[in-house]
Amino acid sequence: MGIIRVNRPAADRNAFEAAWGYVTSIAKGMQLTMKIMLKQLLKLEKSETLEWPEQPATYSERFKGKHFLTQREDGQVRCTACFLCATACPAECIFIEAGEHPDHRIEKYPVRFEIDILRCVFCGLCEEACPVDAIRLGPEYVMAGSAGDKWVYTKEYLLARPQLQGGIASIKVENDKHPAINKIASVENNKSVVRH
Amino acid sequence: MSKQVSFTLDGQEVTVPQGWTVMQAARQEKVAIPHFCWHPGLKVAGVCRFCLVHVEGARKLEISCNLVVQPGMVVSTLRDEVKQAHKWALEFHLLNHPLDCPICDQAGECGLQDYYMEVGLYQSQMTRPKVLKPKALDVGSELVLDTERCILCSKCVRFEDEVTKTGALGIFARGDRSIIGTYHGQKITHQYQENLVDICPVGAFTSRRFRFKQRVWFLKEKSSICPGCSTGCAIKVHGKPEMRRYFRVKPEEDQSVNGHWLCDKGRMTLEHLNPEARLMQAARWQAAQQAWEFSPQTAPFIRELAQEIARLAPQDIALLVSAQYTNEEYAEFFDYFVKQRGITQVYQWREPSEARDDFDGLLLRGDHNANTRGLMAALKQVGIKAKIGDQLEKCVAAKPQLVIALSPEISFTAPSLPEQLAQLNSLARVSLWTTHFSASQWTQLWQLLPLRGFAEKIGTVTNYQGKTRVLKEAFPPVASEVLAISQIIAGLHKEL
Amino acid sequence: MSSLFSPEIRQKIEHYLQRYETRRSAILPILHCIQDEYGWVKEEHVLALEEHYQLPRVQVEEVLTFYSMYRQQEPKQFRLMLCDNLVCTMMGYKEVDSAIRGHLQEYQHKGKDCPFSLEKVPCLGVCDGAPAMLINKTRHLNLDANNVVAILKNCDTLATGT
Amino acid sequence: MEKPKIVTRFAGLADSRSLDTYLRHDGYQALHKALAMKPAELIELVKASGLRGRGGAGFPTGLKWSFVPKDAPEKYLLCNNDEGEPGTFKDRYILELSPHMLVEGMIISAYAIGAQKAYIYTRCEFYEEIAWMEQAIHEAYRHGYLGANILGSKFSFDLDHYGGAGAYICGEETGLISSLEGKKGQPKLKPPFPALSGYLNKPTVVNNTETLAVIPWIVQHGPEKYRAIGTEKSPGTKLFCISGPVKRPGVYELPLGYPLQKFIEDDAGGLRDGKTLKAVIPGGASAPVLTADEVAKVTLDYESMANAKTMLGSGAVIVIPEGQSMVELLKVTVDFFHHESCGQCTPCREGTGWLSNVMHGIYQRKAKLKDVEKMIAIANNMEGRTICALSDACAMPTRAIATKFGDEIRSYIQRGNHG
Repeated sequence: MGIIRVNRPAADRNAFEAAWGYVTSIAKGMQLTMKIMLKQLLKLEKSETLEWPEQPATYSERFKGKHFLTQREDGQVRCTACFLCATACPAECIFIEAGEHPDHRIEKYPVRFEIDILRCVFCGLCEEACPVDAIRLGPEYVMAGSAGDKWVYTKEYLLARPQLQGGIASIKVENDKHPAINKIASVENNKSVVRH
Repeated sequence: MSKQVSFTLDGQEVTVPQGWTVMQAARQEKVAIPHFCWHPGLKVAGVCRFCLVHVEGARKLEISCNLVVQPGMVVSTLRDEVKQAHKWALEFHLLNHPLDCPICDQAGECGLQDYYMEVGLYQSQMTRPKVLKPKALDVGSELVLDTERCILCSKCVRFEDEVTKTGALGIFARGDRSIIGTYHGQKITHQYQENLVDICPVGAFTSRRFRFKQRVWFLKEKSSICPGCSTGCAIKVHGKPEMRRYFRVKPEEDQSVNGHWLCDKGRMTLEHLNPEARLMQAARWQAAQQAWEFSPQTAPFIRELAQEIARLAPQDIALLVSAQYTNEEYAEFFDYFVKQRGITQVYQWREPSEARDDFDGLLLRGDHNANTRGLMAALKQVGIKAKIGDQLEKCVAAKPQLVIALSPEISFTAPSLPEQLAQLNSLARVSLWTTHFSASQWTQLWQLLPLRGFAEKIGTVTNYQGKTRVLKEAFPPVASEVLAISQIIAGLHKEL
Repeated sequence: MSSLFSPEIRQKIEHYLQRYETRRSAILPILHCIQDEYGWVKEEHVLALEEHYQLPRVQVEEVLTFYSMYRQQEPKQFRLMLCDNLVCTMMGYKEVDSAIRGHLQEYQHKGKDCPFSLEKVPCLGVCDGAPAMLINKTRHLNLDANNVVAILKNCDTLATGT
Repeated sequence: MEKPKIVTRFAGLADSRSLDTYLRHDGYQALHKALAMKPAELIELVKASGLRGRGGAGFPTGLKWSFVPKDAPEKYLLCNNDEGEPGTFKDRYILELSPHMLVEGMIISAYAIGAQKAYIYTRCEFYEEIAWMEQAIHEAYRHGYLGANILGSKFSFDLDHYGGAGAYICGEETGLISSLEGKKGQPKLKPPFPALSGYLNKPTVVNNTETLAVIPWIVQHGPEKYRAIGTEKSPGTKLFCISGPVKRPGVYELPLGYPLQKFIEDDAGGLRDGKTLKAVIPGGASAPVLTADEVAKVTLDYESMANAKTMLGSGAVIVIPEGQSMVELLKVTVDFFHHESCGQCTPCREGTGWLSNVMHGIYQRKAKLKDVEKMIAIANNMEGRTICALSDACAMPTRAIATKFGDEIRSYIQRGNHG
């Protein structure tokens, strides 16, 4: 480590020369702005601006938005209440209460599964930690609301959201491993992951 | 003094009593030799074949749990061949072990997991299906048995045979079809069931009480002394302070008292620590509404009590004391009330029906008060002669104007507590200092002051042997209004 | 005393309990004796042994499930114990096995009650006469696909005869 | 080579099992002689004869006896007649020939070690043989060879029979002891060895039937005469069982050091139906296999077998003809040990199951080529890691077949992969 000495820029020769430089630069910039504005006004070029919320926005497939819980084929929650997401969560926003499942083969399931979304930092570590692919971060990004709204998402809300309108395949086939683990996961399965 | 033997363990000269095994020596020297079937409180079985060590001159690796130290022996646990053997021994154990970790309560304190991180082979060799066995069997009031997770270390069978001598467990069939269990799923009924959970190195036995309640890695543990009876077993209380909840009680090794074990009753003391059973705020009885009035402020209650003490002559005040508090608490309590305030009426508060000399042959004693001897010593200290026995009726009969009472902490030790409290109702003013509270059973007492539970204080108790033992560590109290006896007395000091 | 065991069995059990140094040693012979009498060992037998002879049920059950000669299911009249070990395999166990299976299947086709139960057992210690089979307590040696069927048919006539 | 008859001297006699026949052929003469000796002298005599245990391990018998503490009040002698090693049927043959030979041997041995009680532990599948043996014991009691003050001496001794119930592991000496105690036949942890703490934690000697049956002959004819037979380190004769597709399978008494090739070709008459020799398992299922080339070089004694990295074991010679699939044989072997593992020690319980699993995969041609190496790795890590030798007994033949016939197994797998 050391100090790098940089020469001071030479002082402008005179005020006029400096002012000229500024003015021409601004003019050059404005020229480009005007050109694009005119092109788009005359519909010669497509505008990148979306008229959100009337127009829907598209995000990358890997976008980490609002959480949802996947389901078994019979509609029950896949989550086995192993607490690994709660353990991994840096914001400590996941609360789980485990219980004995009436079905002998399932044994353990979450009686309560709650996410305090105001604390969530959308890091996606819960999704990474899950051994049974039960929690995922979905494509929903609109989470604005008012103080009176519920900011703790319950298991029921996370499990089946009518507003997703079936847009997300949150039902997972039993014993279907994550594609990265099980390369035989079909294209069909991959397609159904995220759709807007 | 028995004869000593010296040998070399991993290059260190180690001296141990004659007849010790290498495993015992390694445990003393804190050299970790992986093992499943060895337990210091049980006979050697030598079946897990995990604790292999290299002995110079031996033809093959030896298991350290059955290897008696010979003078001059050179033992190594660090050689590559030993490490390789450990890796494979673990691999054999994992072969038919189900991948239940997400739903297994043992996860986080599981021998297989821990050793896998330490000595795992890290490349799965297994491609074939596992042997399937019955799961989630009900084998006792405190136990759930998963035979698939069992690694057949036989510790539980030996516990049943050697410690409780009930012989209820067996290993049936043979080879990798071997199944641990009771005869045709019969229930284990003794008082020491949860020890099976403790000694199980995997999640084959899990505790019904703790089942699915919490993952173990969230729990903090603090050393304490069991308040369930006069044996005073060393325990560890496991709780989650940020949740203000306690989840389980486990025994701590103490060869002079409880060895490695703890009875199920002792584990039930936990129920008296959690908020549902606790008095969280000071309360007074509102006769008009026939209801308790709780208050977040304890200071006014202490002030009222102080005023009463000041108003009354010492002979109109009585102390009613149960034998479940620490020596330090008694010292402070009696020092203030007897020595400083001159109160001479001191009564013991005990269970009238207790069979004090009962003993189940292992740990649990009929005297359900953890500190009977400590209380008697404290009374003697302040010059009060007393014989052990319940004096509540005598206290009521004396009709004092004010009774300051230290309630029993653990309710299973005092089954007649509601009736005893009802007797106190006839008295004018009772200031009951208590950890727990039952809205349905308690009425009409003048004031209730909330005390800290046994896991929330440090101090000493004296058990039936006269051994004074330490409650070493304390959790923060479940509520900020819950006070130590010393805090209440300090409050009284300030007022008077 | 329990009426479960006949007086002869009770006498034998008492005899075995006295015969060895410990009562526990009697478990194996007693189970043999019960099995000889009833064909198999039922749960009630194990419980009766605990109740009347103080042989702990867990110990008895451990022995019962460990040793392969004890049966815990209702047996057929003829218990075929066919050796499937090294020498028998080399000497034609497979043909014998399929011949037996073929014969047993005939019962199914005819809808008749099959008096045989087939088990594979480890070496019977008669490898000079491989392939070998034990039918109940009788040893049959040098089997092949033909003579085994003859033996089974012989058993058949015995079965229908009684 | 001369073939002295020690155990087989009763072969071919009419009514050979009866006491009369036995007495006519010098029966119970050795007992008279032995009772006149001191027990310590008897142990020295057996030591001098160089007799080695015939059960499989070949441990010197006299040495084993000398480990028993002399002053212990209660001692036991157990006869291991739980013959279960695939390929072995010599002990059954002894009972078939003359059970009195065993009874006399046991009385002498019990006298030598000072045991008052002995058991003959027999596998329960030997129904007929058990009856013959019980008959012999009964006769011996009636004629005063067993019971109180045998032949007028101060020595009293009881002999009883105990039947197994179908577990190969009970042929292991401590497994046998567990079984005799009415437990599961699980071998016990050693140390303590049975000579110090065996049956009911009392000093116990467990000997094989054949070992005990030759004791009378040794006592009667003297150790020198026995030593003269066989080789320097493996003296005496031994019963060998030959099975497989040979012309005359059966039990043969041969002096130790007898050439294996000669045994197969001359005594057993060679292979039948014009088959050629592919391999030989020289000592029961747990012995590593010998290829046809190796067979020519070895002789039937403990040292020669050890040099060829196999073992004499119980003397069960299993002849494997050309055309026999080694994959099938290995599958059968591994399945057998999987079925018979007592389930006590983890490496054996899981290892045998694992090998069996892998082997079934290979047999069904659903395996990868590297599974052969995996089997060798599993076998290596099972061996020498358990209480008893069952795990070794499974590992050794597996490794031998997987190494010596690795190419055959690999091509078997490959043929499957290509349909």
